[in-house]
Amino acid sequence: MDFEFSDEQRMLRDSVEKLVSPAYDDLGVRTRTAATDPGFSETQWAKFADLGLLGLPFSEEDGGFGGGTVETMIVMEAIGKGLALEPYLAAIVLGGNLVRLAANAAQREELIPQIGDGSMRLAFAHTERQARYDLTDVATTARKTAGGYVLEGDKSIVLSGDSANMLIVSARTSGGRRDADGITLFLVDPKTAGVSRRGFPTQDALRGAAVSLGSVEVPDSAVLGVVGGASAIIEQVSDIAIAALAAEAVGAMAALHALTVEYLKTRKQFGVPIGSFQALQHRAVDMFTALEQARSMELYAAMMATADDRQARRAAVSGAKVQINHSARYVGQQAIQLHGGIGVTIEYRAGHYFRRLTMIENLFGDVDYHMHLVDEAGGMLDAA
Amino acid sequence: MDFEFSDEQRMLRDSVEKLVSPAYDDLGVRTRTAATDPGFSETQWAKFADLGLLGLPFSEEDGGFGGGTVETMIVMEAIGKGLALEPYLAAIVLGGNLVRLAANAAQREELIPQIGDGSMRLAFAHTERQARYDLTDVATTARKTAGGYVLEGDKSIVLSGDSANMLIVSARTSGGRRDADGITLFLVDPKTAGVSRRGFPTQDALRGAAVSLGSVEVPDSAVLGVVGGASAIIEQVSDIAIAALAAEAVGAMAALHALTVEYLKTRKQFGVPIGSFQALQHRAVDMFTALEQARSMELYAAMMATADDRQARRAAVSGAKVQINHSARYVGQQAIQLHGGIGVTIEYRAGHYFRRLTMIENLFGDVDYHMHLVDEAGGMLDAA
Amino acid sequence: MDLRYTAEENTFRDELRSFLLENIPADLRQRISEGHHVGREEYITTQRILNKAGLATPNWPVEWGGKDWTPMQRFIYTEELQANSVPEALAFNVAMVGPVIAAFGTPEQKAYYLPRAANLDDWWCQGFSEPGAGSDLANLKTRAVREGDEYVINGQKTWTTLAQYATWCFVLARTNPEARKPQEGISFILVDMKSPGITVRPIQLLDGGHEVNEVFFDDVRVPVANLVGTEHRGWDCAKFLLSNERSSIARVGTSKARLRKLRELAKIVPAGAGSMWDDVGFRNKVNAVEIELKALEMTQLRVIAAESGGGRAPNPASSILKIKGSEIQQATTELALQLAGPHVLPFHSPEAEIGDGANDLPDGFGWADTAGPTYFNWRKISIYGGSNEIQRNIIAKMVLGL
Amino acid sequence: MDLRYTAEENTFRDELRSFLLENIPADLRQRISEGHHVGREEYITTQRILNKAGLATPNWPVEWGGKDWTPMQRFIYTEELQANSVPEALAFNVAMVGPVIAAFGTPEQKAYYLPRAANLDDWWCQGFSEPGAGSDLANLKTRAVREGDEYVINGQKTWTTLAQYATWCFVLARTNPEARKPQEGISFILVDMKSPGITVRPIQLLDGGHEVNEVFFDDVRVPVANLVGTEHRGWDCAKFLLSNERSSIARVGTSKARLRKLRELAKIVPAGAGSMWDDVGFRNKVNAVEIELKALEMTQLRVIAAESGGGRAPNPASSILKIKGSEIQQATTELALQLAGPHVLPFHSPEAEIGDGANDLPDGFGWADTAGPTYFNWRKISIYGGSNEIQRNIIAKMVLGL
Repeated sequence: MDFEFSDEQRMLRDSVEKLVSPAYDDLGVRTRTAATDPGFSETQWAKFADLGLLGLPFSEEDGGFGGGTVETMIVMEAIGKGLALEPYLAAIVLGGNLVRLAANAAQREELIPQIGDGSMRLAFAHTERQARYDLTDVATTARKTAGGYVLEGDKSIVLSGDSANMLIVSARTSGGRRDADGITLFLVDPKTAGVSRRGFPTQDALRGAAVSLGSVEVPDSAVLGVVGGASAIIEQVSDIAIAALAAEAVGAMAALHALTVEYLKTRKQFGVPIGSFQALQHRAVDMFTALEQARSMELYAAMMATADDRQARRAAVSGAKVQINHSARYVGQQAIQLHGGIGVTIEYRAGHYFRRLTMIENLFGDVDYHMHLVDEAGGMLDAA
Repeated sequence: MDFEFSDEQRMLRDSVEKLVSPAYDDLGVRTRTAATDPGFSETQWAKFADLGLLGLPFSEEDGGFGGGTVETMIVMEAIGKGLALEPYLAAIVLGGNLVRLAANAAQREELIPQIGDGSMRLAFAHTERQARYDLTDVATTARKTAGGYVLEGDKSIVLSGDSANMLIVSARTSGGRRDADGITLFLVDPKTAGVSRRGFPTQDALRGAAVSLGSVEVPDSAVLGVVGGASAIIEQVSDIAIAALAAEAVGAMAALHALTVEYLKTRKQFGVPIGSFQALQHRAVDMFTALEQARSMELYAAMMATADDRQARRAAVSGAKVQINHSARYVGQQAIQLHGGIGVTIEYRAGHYFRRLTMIENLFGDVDYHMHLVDEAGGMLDAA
Repeated sequence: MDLRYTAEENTFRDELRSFLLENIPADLRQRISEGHHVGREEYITTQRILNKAGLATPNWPVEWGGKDWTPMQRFIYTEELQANSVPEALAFNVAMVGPVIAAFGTPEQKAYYLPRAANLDDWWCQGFSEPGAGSDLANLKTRAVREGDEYVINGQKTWTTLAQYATWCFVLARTNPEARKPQEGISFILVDMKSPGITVRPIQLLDGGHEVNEVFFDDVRVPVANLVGTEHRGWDCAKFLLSNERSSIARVGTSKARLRKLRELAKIVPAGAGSMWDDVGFRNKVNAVEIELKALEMTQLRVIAAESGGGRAPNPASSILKIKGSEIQQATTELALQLAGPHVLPFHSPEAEIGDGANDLPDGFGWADTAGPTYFNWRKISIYGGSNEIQRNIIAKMVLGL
Repeated sequence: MDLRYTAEENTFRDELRSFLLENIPADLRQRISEGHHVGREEYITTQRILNKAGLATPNWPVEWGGKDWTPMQRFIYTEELQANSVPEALAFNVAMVGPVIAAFGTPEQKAYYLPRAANLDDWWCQGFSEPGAGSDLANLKTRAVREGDEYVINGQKTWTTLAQYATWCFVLARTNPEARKPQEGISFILVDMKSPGITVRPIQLLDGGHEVNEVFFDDVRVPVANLVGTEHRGWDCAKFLLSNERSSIARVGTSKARLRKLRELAKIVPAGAGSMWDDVGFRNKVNAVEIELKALEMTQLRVIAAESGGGRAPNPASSILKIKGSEIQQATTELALQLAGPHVLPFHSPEAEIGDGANDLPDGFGWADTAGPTYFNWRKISIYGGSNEIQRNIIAKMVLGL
């Protein structure tokens, strides 16, 4: 067992942190950037490309970085710490891995260079209103026509979907609304006739979109992967995304905890720093414990997110999300509480971490959802 | 709305406390009394009788005290505070109320005087191994014969059943193991042929017994109440018992909390009383809050335990038991923790309260069981 | 001991409830029940309806439009407003400055300010908190220097709620810097918000809403006639004001209304083949909060009974009410957060009108816009008015003697 | 970074496990797995089997029968013992006095005491804690006065675990009352429990068990040859000893074994029409503890990796391991308490043999008589060895710099 980063990983961490940390250090810059389309910095995105981060998941043969879950963890921790606005989760972790796992040679050859240089930003149009967190609950339909398909349906929450210039849409080519079989992925240019998007800011100052598909015609070549066989890939990519979110959450929690401890040391009451009050000290310690427990499960999720043993992977990734959610809630709430008044204003950094952590809790499954999956997988004792 | 005790109730409280508080003030006395049969003080029991406490639930026409749930609450709070060993819950709260609600005129005339003067000590032989907390899960059978019944079965946990000289046994005269209908109550003298008892001490230094009924023949006159119709009465008496246990728990928690606060004031570390440490202060405050919330539900349970509206009664009494259990666990665990080493020894009073509170949690339904009943009753919002 | 409401109390509640349901616009109550902020117009509409019926200021002296109610009646009144999602009369007018003027004001001040405060013709804000000072009023920095028949006020206040709507502000300012004790030498002064030299800067909260402000006083001139009570003795007014701020501190009615709403919503939020309400795990969470709330309601009633000269109240229990009340209110926001699921994400301004929410689609997710913002915003409940940590310190000292 | 066990580590684990399952009596492991106290004979049997195989003292220097294991191997060793309900070698012998003698003892002391300690021919107990002093060794009261070639020891020790079985005691006593600093002038002395003047008084714990004692020293004469290390420098031995007491502090293996047992039992405990395991609410509670435990296991491994010169460990994380480890162990006792339901009530002595429990009936409630006692007894886990409050103080100071 080896917890050490390789030299390459250490270099990756350093360069990513050098890129991401300063970018939104100034909350004013972050707020202005978030408020103007596309809601993040395209210059910054170009720098992600220059560092090769946009090609991270792809194999070197395909012109990628050949990175795995540990490399993704390194990038996402920095993004969490830096409150980055760039759509790395949507475009690369989700979009990139869907392409990596589902695309055929021709598609890889066409797409990966554009993804890697930043010119193509993917978004995954999957979640529907009735689906909640159920990955196989897809009501959107794809009707076969001569030479193609017609897509009909609504996707309610498409992360970074407002500015993406290529959508990966899940739709049903067969089966009933909640069947695992019969789901197919399609590459859909948002400019295609019948696609309408309504973008929205999210509670954490990122972006999303609701996408409606009204008789959208796509050619057979738009199919990504096996017709009707997408659900295993969707679950795999969702697990990779959960591991990535775990890392982002740990990055955010670590920064938020440090901010809180710093505040406890500097803020005075009755003439002494409030950090001298034992009740607040112990709260800060419990936050630290929650953070370290989360960090342990972040590593565990990174190790298991692509494991072959499906049941072990299920228990591990779902168990990690449960721990991350518990820690994120505790650390977030206590950070605000210990900051007092300034904690609840948007003019201070703590609240921004708190809002992001809260949204992470509600992405790719909440505690109850993943507790159910852990139960189905038979608990954690036999997980590797 | 009126939270005031009447003058009679105030007098009752004062006389009960005067009787109960000093009795087991000395832990040595308590331990010795608990270790020698019958496991409590018969002299003390006689004094209970002299005060009329043993006739508390019975109407004045029947020669009783005409007391209700509030009077029972007053007695049980004192018992909880005083760590009393006397079988008031088993003999009077359970046994007495079963007689009050189920017995016919002739039985009342025969039994109540003996119960009131202490010569007859009842125990309720109901719980069976498979039943857990389900009041209608009764496998013990009563087969009708000419002029009587033959009882067959095992009762696993009979509170104070080792020394009782009259048992009230629930048995099935019809229906399946978990049916509400078909349960009948019988008065059974433990000396009857076929009745065997194995007494045991309980974790909290009280007593219980496992009772086996092997072809026990009883006459028709042994039937208490309507044949096959006991379950409503059993549920009613169980609710009265829960309200009584809530009061005992509050009495115990109040004493335990006082003991803990006292310890915090006197025990010194690093030259100062440990009660000067804020983290411990706040813990003591949270114990106090838990105690007061429990006290509120104790009162609520006393008010609702005999309410006519069955659904409102169900939600109220079950909700109260949930709160009592949560508070008992928190107050108990924290009291031990704040006492440190001395808290885990049997030579100190705190541990005895802790053990009793823990057993109360597991009597007449735990948190999950009552959460289920609250859910069935539709929650607490519409409860009076 | 009889813990049931008396027939009179029940009649009182029923009459009040039917008045509210008949007279307060349903769409307004609907918006509040869905967790939207109470807007300026909504405050004004509601309070004027209540005032017209003589129900806006029950806590005031009868001669000034108050009611001679028992503490129990007052509790029922507040709980009914909350439980029916009716905005309470503006606290700064009714719970704060009104009682102070009625108790300490001159006949002229009473005659002029009280009717206008009752009818929300004047909108008051509270000029107490200052940067750094927190809730510790004693080391107040804002100065009011007497010049002839005017005070000249300089300083800064913060966390001033709804100052953007306020036409008047009651200010605590230091009039005698040489006073022996820090809380001496403070005066309670009424300031017209239109006075030159006043600047209001919004402070945006986590939900993106504009609810509190910084208020800057730069050589603001106020007639001495606006002094309430004795000069340098403003501390008495402040203490009196803060002591009034308790009866509805637990906000039992508000939590009841929110839990009712959550039950409704859970039945229309799709989950798997059915709705979230089919999930016993979620129902258990709702029920668990309801049990805590019932216990808190009884604790609140015990306190009220004690105030009415009755029995067995914890003392000072209002700190318990504050702690438990805030925990329960916050728990209801966590339940809403879970209910919304991924649809908690879309953000739109809490000031926006209903119907324009990104989430506001026919299939019943309109309410989901408020789940996140309310969760964020309500973190303040365990912070303001003396944080729960301060409350624990108070109980440790006052009740447990630690 | 590769967080999987290496092939070598897996082989090591497998060989160890099969050794334990083949050589440690099954009925003994069964008793432990059902939560019964480890009895004197069980300690001796197990330790001698381990010692025969050279597995009792891996933490000792190789020349004295230790193993040159990596921190990871030591972790696997401890976890396997715990996970298979094998009593660990007596800590007082193996983790405490042994290493001290090996490090500070004379050649004669090593040659005589170490083999006997390894084989549990001598049973050691720890004479550190004193009434009032708590874990604060510095203000130790027990005196050892030098008279010729003897020390005369007077004083009282408390919380002395299993002193009733002990043949020897390692005592910290004050040999120089005039020392400048309180922790100076203390000596580490080996005392034969058969010496005249020693009285052992049992302290009964909440579970009714006899596990700790008070030990009184009344003019107890001990040869100066029994001094370990330098006179007056016993503090060095004590610090060294306490620093060894960490690697298995989280007791991950113990909690794993208990959770496995709980899963088994839940399937045979009747509830309604089926078993407790049919209740998803109960399963969720078990799963929730397992998740916390998995996180703790990873945290423990990170610490070990850091000790082996690796990566990203919280520091000093052992306080986290103590806090979380105790919370999880105690959580497993609460689950057992719930599982037992009303059948938790019957009490019989924890020293009693299996089969004679009031609860011990054919239908599988035999285990239930340990549910209450273990719940009571294990409250100590968050108290001894530095309470969780002390651990939080340590982290606040050492890690957070507060």
